[in-house]
Amino acid sequence: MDANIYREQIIDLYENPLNYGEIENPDFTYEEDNPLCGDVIRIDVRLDDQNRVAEVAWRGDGCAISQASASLLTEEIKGKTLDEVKAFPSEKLLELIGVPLSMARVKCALLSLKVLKAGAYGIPDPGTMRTHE
Amino acid sequence: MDANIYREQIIDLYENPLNYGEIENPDFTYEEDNPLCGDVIRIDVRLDDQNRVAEVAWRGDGCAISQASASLLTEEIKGKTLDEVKAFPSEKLLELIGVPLSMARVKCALLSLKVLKAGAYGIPDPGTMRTHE
Amino acid sequence: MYDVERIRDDFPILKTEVYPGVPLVYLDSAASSQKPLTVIRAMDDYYEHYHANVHRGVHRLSELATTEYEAAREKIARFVNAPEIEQIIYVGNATEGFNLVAYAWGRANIGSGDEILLTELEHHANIVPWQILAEEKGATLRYLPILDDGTLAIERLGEFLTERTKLFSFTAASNVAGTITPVRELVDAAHSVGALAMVDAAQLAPHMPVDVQAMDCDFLAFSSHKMCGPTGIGILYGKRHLLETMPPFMSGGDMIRRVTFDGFVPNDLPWKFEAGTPRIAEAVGLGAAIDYLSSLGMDAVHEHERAVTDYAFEALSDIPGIRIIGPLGSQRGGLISFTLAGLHPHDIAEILDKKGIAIRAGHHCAMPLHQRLGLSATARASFYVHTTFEEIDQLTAALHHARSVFKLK
Amino acid sequence: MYDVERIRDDFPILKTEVYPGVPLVYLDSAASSQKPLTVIRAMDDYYEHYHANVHRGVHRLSELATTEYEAAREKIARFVNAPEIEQIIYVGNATEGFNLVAYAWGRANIGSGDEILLTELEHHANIVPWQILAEEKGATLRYLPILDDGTLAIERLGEFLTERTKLFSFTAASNVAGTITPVRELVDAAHSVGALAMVDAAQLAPHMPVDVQAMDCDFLAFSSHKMCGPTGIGILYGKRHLLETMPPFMSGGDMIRRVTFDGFVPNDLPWKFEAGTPRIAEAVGLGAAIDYLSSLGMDAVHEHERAVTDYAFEALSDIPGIRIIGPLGSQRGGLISFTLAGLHPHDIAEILDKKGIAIRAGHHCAMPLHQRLGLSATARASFYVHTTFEEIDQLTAALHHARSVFKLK
Ligand SMILES: Cc1ncc(COP(=O)(O)O)c(C=O)c1O
Ligand SMILES: Cc1ncc(COP(=O)(O)O)c(C=O)c1O
Repeated sequence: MDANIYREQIIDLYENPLNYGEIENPDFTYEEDNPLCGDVIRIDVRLDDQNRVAEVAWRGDGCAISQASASLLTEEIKGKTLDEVKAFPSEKLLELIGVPLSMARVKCALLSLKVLKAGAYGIPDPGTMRTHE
Repeated sequence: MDANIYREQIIDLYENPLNYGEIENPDFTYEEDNPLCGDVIRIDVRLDDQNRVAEVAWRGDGCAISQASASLLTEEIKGKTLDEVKAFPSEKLLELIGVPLSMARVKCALLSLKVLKAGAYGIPDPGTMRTHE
Repeated sequence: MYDVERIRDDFPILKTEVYPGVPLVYLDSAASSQKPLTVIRAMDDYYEHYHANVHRGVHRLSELATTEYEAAREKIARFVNAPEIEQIIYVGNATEGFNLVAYAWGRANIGSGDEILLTELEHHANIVPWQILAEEKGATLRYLPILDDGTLAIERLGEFLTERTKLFSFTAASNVAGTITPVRELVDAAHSVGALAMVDAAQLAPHMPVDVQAMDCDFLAFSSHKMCGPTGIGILYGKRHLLETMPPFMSGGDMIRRVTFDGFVPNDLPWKFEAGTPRIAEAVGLGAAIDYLSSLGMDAVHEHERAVTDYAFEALSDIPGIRIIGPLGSQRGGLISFTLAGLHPHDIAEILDKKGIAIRAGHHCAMPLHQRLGLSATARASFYVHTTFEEIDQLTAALHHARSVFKLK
Repeated sequence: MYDVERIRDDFPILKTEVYPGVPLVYLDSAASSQKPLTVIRAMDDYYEHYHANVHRGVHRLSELATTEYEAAREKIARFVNAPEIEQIIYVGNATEGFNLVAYAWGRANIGSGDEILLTELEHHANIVPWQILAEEKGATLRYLPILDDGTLAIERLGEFLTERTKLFSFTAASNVAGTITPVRELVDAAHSVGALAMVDAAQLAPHMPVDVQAMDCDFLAFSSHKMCGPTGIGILYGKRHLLETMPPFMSGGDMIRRVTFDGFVPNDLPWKFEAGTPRIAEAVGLGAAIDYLSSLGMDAVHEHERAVTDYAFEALSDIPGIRIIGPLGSQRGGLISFTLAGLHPHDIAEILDKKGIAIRAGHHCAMPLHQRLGLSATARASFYVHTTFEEIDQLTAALHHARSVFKLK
């Protein structure tokens, strides 16, 4: 059995992430970590006047899966409405990643979506979180 | 295997204990229970002017082994000096009982001796003990 | 059909000889039950094929161990009909369940002048943690009395439950009197004065269906080792809003989301209450025990024990000088505590042991109840899924024999 | 002679294939060690032949169970050279040992303005219980810094140990940096300002001889599951006068001498701290683990691990982009934590897993230490009695392979 979860695209995205950075005055922003491994992701979103994602950026620290997933997710939601973001299915993100994942790694893969939805639902910051960089 | 620990004498002593009762103004008195089973024994001792056991009495509640042991022990120490009482060997009491005992029952058998020695050494009453009768 | 002989084959220990030529008659399941082979093998399989620390591992063994550890939690949740899996907290034994609530909920919610109501039936596990809490906080403990038949004096509840009562903690099934209490009625009474209700299910969960939603209790605790599972693990169930607002009890690894030199953020339920490397093999074993009991069916288990207990009650009642503690029939779980005039419980247990019959003698960790009954000790025979009528006959014969050893007429 | 191949035969799991055709290379013993067959069989034997509740029973099985439960305590006392058997308290894991001391000793002895000294190396188990205690009591936590090589800044002890310090609690062996600390020197320093000293031996007891009298520590805690024993049990050692004057921690059955409706009298040591039905099978298993380790000899175990670790240190040092955490040589226990530039620890662990190699990635329950090191996660390979040089070669090769998957030059 080989490490086939690391297909080309994942490694490319890990090295050259999409939408990496910050937004000034975002409409919402949220950060969370996976407490069992220390992966952390922050997502900033700016909406247009129709409540569609006008701009999205993320920062974070973690494994190739969680970081590639953030690139893929942020790319995918551009132009989507807030309601579509709230309803974004986990399966869809796992499909975009497109490699078989174990239970522990599914959590890595879905961290970005968890963060995005928490922000979209307006959940307050849960603790004293902070990117370790 | 039969219940050969219940030889005649033990059962006789259980029914007709020796030295059962109380002494007014004893020189020392002590009471203790075996917390794991609830057996309890109190021993009162009066010494003569040569520090020998002049009078001894016991009360208690418990199994045939612990109660017979109290009869045998109190009978045995009459006339002994305080120092002899303090040094009374456990083996001697087990011999007097004269039947093979399991670990749990050895504790029953030696409860009376534990109480006697605590009294002889002048240990203060350890708690809020009281005979359940 | 409930085939007790087939069930006996599931328990390796029942083939043991206690002394050469003397087979085991195990009538001490209320103290701790024996284990079916499937439970023992489930733990062997864990240690031989997929042991690893859980939750924090990427590698395959850790993944497998985590899956099984959490799968057991799900089985337990289903077994007691918990609304959500996260409401099932692994603890060391039922006792730790009471301590967790006394420390984490009690210290934050009990104050001076408050009352905690218990009953005269309780096991030390459901007394001493509250005594410590009450002493620390200046609260008062009260005990709902029992009637002479060992049932609760329910009609006096109004005297004992007041607006000062913050918690009513009571047993669902007494380990001495055998009494099965009307849990839902007691829970409702507690709620009607604004108190929480905690249920001691240590003697219920092994023997009868448990439904925490039907009970509507706020907390409930039980032990694995009394229900075919391993030692070293027990369960605390709690209502979600309570568990969420309670501070942690034990702390360290696994129960945190984040730690800095300055402080920490607790983890989500249920892990918030599970500090350090958990009882992994024990959870796997308990999961297998739940599977085993479920395969028998808890209604069938209860029915079998009822039949055995009724039979034993009748047989023992005929022994001269016997005093049976607790109620008759449908209000009694599968155990009988008793005294015999002229024979101390310890001596009874000793004589029975030599015939291979394991019963318990003493206060069964319920000294206050014994005081209330005017006794320092009782003998107790307790029954389980594998108990036969023949074993009851052996018990009865051995008790007659014990009387003859002590020359009782 | 230390025959590692013969030793490997003692561990059934080492014959496991993690994936079809991929045998297990277990380099995660610091998280939890594997179990020799004798340990697994000792628990089977208990459950199949003499399981019963302990201490309170007259019957034969209870007698046997009690004997083995207490015999294990004696083995453990000898293993750590405790002066008296009663100083060995069974708890759920090392974490519970820290919680017991924080609750029972700490709440009675720590007040506002007092200081508790820890170190930057500590595991969450030796941080969070003190954070909760300090917060409750208005005390202050301080952390003895480390140097960049992961050793303690011993020369700065004078700044951190003051007459306000009531407790210095520190690890004997770090689970991340591998650092072995000079325990006796640290204990003496604590005592010189009148503070108590508690030792985290979770990573020491499995790997080296432990002598609590030579250490002169006041408390010491470790876990069974890291030293060939079962999950669900750990040990707290304490000096007798401390254990005797401390109030109980958990309460209920077994830890009492007497209970009335009005109060209770605690039992003698060690049972005063063991509430409810204990971890009986787990104690039996731990006793068997102690026998197993003693049969190998702890000096031989340590020497073997030293050789393996030195070999691994050298081999890993050659990998481009590697950063090894912690000191060299004699100050290091049998583990190596590291990072690889351009490869996240999780991805390393994942790639290695597919080759059957189990290592751990993450913060290893030492987030503050990782913050201090400027890292969010490390990869950790840890070694034990059964680790071979060939396994280290496989590790090294797999790390090179991981770099090539990520196209690192
Ligand atoms: C140094 C150290 N201390 C304490 C612990 C806590 O041990 P446990 O999780 O078994 O309570 C561990 C292991 O996780 C450790 O490595
Ligand atoms: C009614 C009752 N409650 C609580 C307990 C405590 O259980 P454990 O000793 O497993 O914590 C027991 C058993 O000993 C019991 O019978």
